[in-house]
Amino acid sequence: MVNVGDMLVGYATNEDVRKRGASGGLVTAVLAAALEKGLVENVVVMKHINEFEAVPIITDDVDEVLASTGSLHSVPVNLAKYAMGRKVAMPAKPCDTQAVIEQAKRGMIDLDNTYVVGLNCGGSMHPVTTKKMLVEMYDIDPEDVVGEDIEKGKLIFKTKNGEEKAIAIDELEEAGFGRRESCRYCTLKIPVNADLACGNWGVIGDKAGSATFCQVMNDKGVKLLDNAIEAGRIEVEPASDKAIAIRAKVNDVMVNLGNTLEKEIFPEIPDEERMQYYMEPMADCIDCGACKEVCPVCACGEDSKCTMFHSLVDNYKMSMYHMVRLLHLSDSCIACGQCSDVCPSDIPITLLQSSFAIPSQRKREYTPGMNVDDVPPFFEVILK
Amino acid sequence: MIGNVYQTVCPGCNMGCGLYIREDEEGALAVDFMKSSPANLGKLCRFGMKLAHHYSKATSMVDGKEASVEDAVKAASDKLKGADVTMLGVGNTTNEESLAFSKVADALGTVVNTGMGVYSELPTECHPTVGVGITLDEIESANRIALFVDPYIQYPLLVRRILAAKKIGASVVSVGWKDLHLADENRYIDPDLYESELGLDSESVIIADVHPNTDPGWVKRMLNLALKTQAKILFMKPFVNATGVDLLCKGTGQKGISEIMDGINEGSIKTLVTLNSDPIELMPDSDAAAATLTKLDNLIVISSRDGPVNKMADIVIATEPLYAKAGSFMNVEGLLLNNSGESTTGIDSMSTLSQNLGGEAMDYQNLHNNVLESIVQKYTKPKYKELTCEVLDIGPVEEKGNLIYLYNPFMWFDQSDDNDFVMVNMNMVNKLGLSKGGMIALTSDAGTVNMRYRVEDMPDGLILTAKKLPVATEWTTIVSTEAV
Amino acid sequence: MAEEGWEPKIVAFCCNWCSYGGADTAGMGRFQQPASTRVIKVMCSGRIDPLHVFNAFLEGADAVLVTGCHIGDCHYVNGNEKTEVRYEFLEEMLQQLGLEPDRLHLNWISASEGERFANFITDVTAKVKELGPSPLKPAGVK
Amino acid sequence: MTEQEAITNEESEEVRIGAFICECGVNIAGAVDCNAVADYISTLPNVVTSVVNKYTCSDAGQAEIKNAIKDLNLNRVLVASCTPKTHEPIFRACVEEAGLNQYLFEFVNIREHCSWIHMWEKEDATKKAKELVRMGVARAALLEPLQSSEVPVTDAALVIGAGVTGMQAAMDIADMGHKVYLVEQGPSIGGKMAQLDKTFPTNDCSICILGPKMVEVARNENIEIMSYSEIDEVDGYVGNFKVKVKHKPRYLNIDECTGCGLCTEKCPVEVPYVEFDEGIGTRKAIYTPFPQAVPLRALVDKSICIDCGACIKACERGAIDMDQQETFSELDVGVIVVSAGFDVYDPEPNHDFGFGLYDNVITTMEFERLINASGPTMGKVVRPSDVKPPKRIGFVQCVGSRDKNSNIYCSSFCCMASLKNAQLLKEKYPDTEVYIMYMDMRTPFRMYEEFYNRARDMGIRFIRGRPAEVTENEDHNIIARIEDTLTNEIVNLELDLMVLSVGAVSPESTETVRQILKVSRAADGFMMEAHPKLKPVDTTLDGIFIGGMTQGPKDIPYSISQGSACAARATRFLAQGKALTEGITAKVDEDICVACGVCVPMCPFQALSIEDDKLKILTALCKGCGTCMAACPTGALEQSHFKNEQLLAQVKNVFAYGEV
Repeated sequence: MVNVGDMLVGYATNEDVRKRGASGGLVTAVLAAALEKGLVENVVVMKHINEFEAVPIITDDVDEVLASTGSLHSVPVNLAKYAMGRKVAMPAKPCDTQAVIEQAKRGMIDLDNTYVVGLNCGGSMHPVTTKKMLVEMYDIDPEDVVGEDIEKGKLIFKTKNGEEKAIAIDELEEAGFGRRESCRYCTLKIPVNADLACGNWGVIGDKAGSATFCQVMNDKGVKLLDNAIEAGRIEVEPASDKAIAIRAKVNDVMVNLGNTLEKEIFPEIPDEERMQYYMEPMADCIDCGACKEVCPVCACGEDSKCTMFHSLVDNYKMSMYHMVRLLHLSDSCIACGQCSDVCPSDIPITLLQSSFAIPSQRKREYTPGMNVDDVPPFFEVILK
Repeated sequence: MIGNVYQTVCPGCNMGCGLYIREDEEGALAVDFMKSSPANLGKLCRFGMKLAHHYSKATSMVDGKEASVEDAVKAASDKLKGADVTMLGVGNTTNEESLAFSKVADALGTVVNTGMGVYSELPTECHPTVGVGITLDEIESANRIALFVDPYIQYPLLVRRILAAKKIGASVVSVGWKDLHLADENRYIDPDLYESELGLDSESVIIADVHPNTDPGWVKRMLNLALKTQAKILFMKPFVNATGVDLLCKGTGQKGISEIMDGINEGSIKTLVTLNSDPIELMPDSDAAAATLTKLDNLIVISSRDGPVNKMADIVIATEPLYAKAGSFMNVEGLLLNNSGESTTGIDSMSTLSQNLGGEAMDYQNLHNNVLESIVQKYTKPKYKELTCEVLDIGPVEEKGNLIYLYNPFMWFDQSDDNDFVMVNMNMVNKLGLSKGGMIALTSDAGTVNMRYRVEDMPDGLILTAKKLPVATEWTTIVSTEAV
Repeated sequence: MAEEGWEPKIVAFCCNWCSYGGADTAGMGRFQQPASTRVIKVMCSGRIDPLHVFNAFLEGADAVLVTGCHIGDCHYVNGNEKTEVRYEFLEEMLQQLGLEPDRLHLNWISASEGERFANFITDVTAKVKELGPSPLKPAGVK
Repeated sequence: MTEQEAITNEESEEVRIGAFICECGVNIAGAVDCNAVADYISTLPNVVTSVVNKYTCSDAGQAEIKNAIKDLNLNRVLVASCTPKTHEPIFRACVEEAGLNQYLFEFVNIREHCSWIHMWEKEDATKKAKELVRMGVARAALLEPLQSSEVPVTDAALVIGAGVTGMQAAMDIADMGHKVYLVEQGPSIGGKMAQLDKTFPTNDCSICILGPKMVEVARNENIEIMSYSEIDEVDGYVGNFKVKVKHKPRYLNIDECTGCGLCTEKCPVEVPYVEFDEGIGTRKAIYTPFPQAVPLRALVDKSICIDCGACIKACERGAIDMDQQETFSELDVGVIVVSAGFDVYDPEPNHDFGFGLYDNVITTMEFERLINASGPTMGKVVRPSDVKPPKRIGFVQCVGSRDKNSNIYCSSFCCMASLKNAQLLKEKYPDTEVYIMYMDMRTPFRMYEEFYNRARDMGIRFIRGRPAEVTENEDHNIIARIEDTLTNEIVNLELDLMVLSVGAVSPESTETVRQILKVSRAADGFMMEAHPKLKPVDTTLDGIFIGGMTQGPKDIPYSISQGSACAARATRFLAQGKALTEGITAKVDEDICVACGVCVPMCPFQALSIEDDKLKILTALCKGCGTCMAACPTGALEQSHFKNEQLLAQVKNVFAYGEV
């Protein structure tokens, strides 16, 4: 059967799932099989509402799993928190996977009960900005869009009448559209920390668009694929060296893009202006707590140090809530961008968190969410 | 799917913030972010984030005992037949339910009061301007914004709109009660100087608000300012469907909620029916309001939420929670927002009630179409209307107290929030010798309360509160202050 | 530069076994110090939570001192080693935030090093006087 | 405040604080205007009474507190005076006697931390005192009653180090009827004293007074001697120490071996005997430490043994077992006495006074072995260079003591040791010239001064000065160039032999034991006592006591008295059979704790564990240090008596709006 480290190309045996899938429908088939054969009790999937809207649901119904196929670039949600306390399989972007592992480090998720089917991710977009972009840059009516993809640095939209339009990502991002800011400087494009790492990068020749490249990362990955093969839901074959090389090249291109954009996005702030740089945006905070609520790495309940010892009555020059969170997350923030997305005062929280977390993590050569055995440095106990 | 996910609109104010409500297997609720919602991009304020605690389910009651909704409707019908009934529906529910409520009013030969007494004191050609505001996107393109509300506390999702405007060069002047971080100027000037001092023109936007306790004179002053400076004006309102209800009940004699309470006190109102509107929560002095309601012969409450008025009602017709209702809302800019829920218990109850009273039957679909035709004119949503009336006579200016309510969503539902403090400035701290981290004692003829205080930059002598206080009798009250 | 006669206010967290003892020994030795510092006793430097340090700065401290036993002397085996890890994060964060580095200090002082404690307080007070009031100090706080 | 919080506040009764500002005679009142402080404090919330008294710790002062508690039904007491280190137990007992839980007491230090360090800034000192007491009042209002828990005490003691101090401690405890484990890292008990020839001030022969004691220790059935063994691990707390002892292999069965010495004769390998004879004498690969050794058993030095098997053949009892392994034993003890002894200062590294460069410069220990009758030279003092008896001998004092580049402390015994050795030389070789080069002759105790006069009468010449330069001439004599500060002359002294009177240092082995036991270390490297005057043999760890040289340089009489002192202090726990542990421990709020487990590895005492999604705290093991609280992200873990809100109340009250 399949072994750890295998590089495979495969597709869903069910023709409909294969056709509706972004590229072969393998991920959906694996998730459906996992549920069908009792490997897991539930599956976290995105319930489609329209092309730009889907909501994460937890299901035990195979049909709902099959209905959720197709990649969604403009529904930027982190799925980690939906896997808590359940025996579950889930599709996961690299930042979802990182969050799952960070929650596992904090005892909130049992990795043995969580099957993570990783998806390559070139970056996600905000639904409302995407609709505005379609009108202003692509001259397409959002209602007509049936699919989208990121390939070779271009964002491609497919419309009902079979037409395809592609514009370069950096051109879009210069005009203020394109991917969310945290996705631009993200450098984890292939979820090597998941059980399986699937995507369409490296699917070439006649299979392009109708098969999924899948790298088996660990034993749970083997179980997922063997289970799906036994269920007759998927067919796989080893990927050609050329396919593997192309996948690696695409990944390098995206990672380098991330590194170069990081330099542009993070400003060099002279020391004396630094305090003002942070205080200014944070002064508009209305203390709603959404950034803590949505943070997929935070394991605290409603009461935690950042809320219990913070009160609006103090009216300090900087909020205790933010200072405690800046410190607690400096070793665990995975820059998934959720907090910026939900901040009602449009404070670039992810940018601020990252400007603390990235230097702190780099200095300690520590990347959160990659290996459940890495103790977050803040809790490192050096017993000389 | 395990549990349920509803797409709904936050009932905190008429900004129209879309969100998901997740219901897990045991029925526990949680808020989730709906990033595709145009008004707020999924973002929520403090009240929105705490909605899981808001939707406390109501239970149908007849004369203090639990009953089925059918029995409650039957009991209500008997009580209402031939009675002189006053009906209150401020717009805390869907358009369809509000329309059904007004159909019941037709059957009873009366009208639905939206509690906004302001309308009956304004010439009708001003109504559309007060009813439907400019679009939220237009705030972002204004060149100057005059704030007569505190967006951080009262209508928080305005903050990002104003910041967006500032990013492309707009200037912001706050004429509220305390310095706002996003304001370039904070002017506590005499209201008569607004026109000359605030430097507004046709590219400017005035943001004010209207609520049941607003002084009509104040609204006229706002309208005059807009008239004289040609500035556009946006009236925020504290109820999710205030705009929809205003359009649905247009032209009917609008009694203000204080007017209704006075009527009850004078004995001219004997029977009151409310739809998702709790006078005890809505009036500045909850205890006084509760005392007034005891004078009613019949108090019938149709509500999806459990609240203090439910406990006093003779009959409670409990409808499904707001997020689960089939229906639509209209936000301040006239945008129609739909719930994804399909439950119609509220509508069916009112349909039965209406028939029992000789009125017409109704179902969700025809109500919905009616809404589309009457207030949405078949997909051309209502637009902001430039002011055309001449300058209004403001009339006598009420003398203001020094304890001022900063109305916000928590206050309209009297829902606890960890805002357990009042705001004062440093001069008051030094004058009274308040100790840091200590308390300030506020005394009015309604009693004394010790509150923690937060130091703000604001005019001398004023005390602001974002939480209802037992000492406050009006929306501004005169209190004496000393250190505890 | 702060206006003349301005005295900084410094919060010092001292561990019961060593640095608090060091402060005592400084007293016993009559090592005179500026009256700028207020000592708060904790059982071990490991108890000092970044939360307390942030609260001290936000309440108006011009400098915060984290002190404890020398490495290897901790009464609770390795409390001070954990303090070192947390202090590193704290220092990086406050520096990234733009707070002058001289406003936060870590110093291991044993119960017998009275003079060292006194000199430490004197040096920090002088440095902070140079820097002036902390940018995080709320208005009207003395 | 949510409703729920409002209810709990009403329930807890009204806080009534009594503040007692102490003048401590002039110590505090000298710089702090105590009345102004008391007046200011009386204006603070919750303060019911605020009084000043001259000496709060006096009986009268304590009586005033007790009366105030009763009359004004105070439920919190605050005393602003000196350091809690010495006086907190006194005041805690005082409030407890008046019926108030001892942890409802707040101590503010306005002497060492205020009046004594701002003696000439009266205004600043008073302002600071007011603020310190204000901080104390804020914390006092939030204090909660606590119970210190009682733990049973295992009726056994462990004594580490069987030198003269350890033996004394072991015998005293044993005589009081308690089991003692006496662990000694060397092959025999007796310690350094066994190497000495005579002991001052009575000059009686060292082994003659030590030997009988060693035998007495061996015969005491309450004492179990574990020789050639080291402490490997110590866990637990007072009354319940778990000790792991490593028994180093002797490569022979200790029960079979009788110490007859046959094996030693046959052993072909011979090396300098450094451990006992300072390298002057020699020993074999298999040897018995010294004739009077207890236990009188041999041992094999595997590093030089060539496995020739000669000893195996020679041993009639077949006791030798070359592949013997080290063994461990687990001891349960209630108390621990540490008397791990000392090493002499090693002048080798910086070649003090030519040591290591010139043959005829030796240390006191080497001299002791030379002059010792059972030593390698049978008591004949000879020069190392030509093994001839020296005619002119000089003793240099304060080597490695009272010296900035080595140790600044005075080792206290070296003056008397040199006087003794000088007298022995004069007695043995009357015509030798004996010089003592000194800075100050320190002879503090009974018969010491007479000893000093006797030395002078015997013609021993004292030179007030130490060699500035030491050189060697061709026949290895030592030329010492000294400035005699009494006569202001430069003296060039030619000596046949120069003895460096070396001081004491804390040995490596003690440092390891110290870190295992977690006893704090003093600046001079020795173990640190809880309080120099009031608790000389206690440590800050309940149930662990230190005595003898391990606590600092001292002579034999002082060491023996500290041995008895340790026994007395330790046996208190054994006699009572129970011990009170500190009431300050960790507590967790179950509703807030999410069982993320981040705190568990923080606890060095293994008091925390996650069991079925809940944090479990073993309060008996918890020492109340608080490192787990600072790690807990939710704030669910709280340290009683040092809760976050209590600490933050102090932080917030450092500052105020108005001037004090």
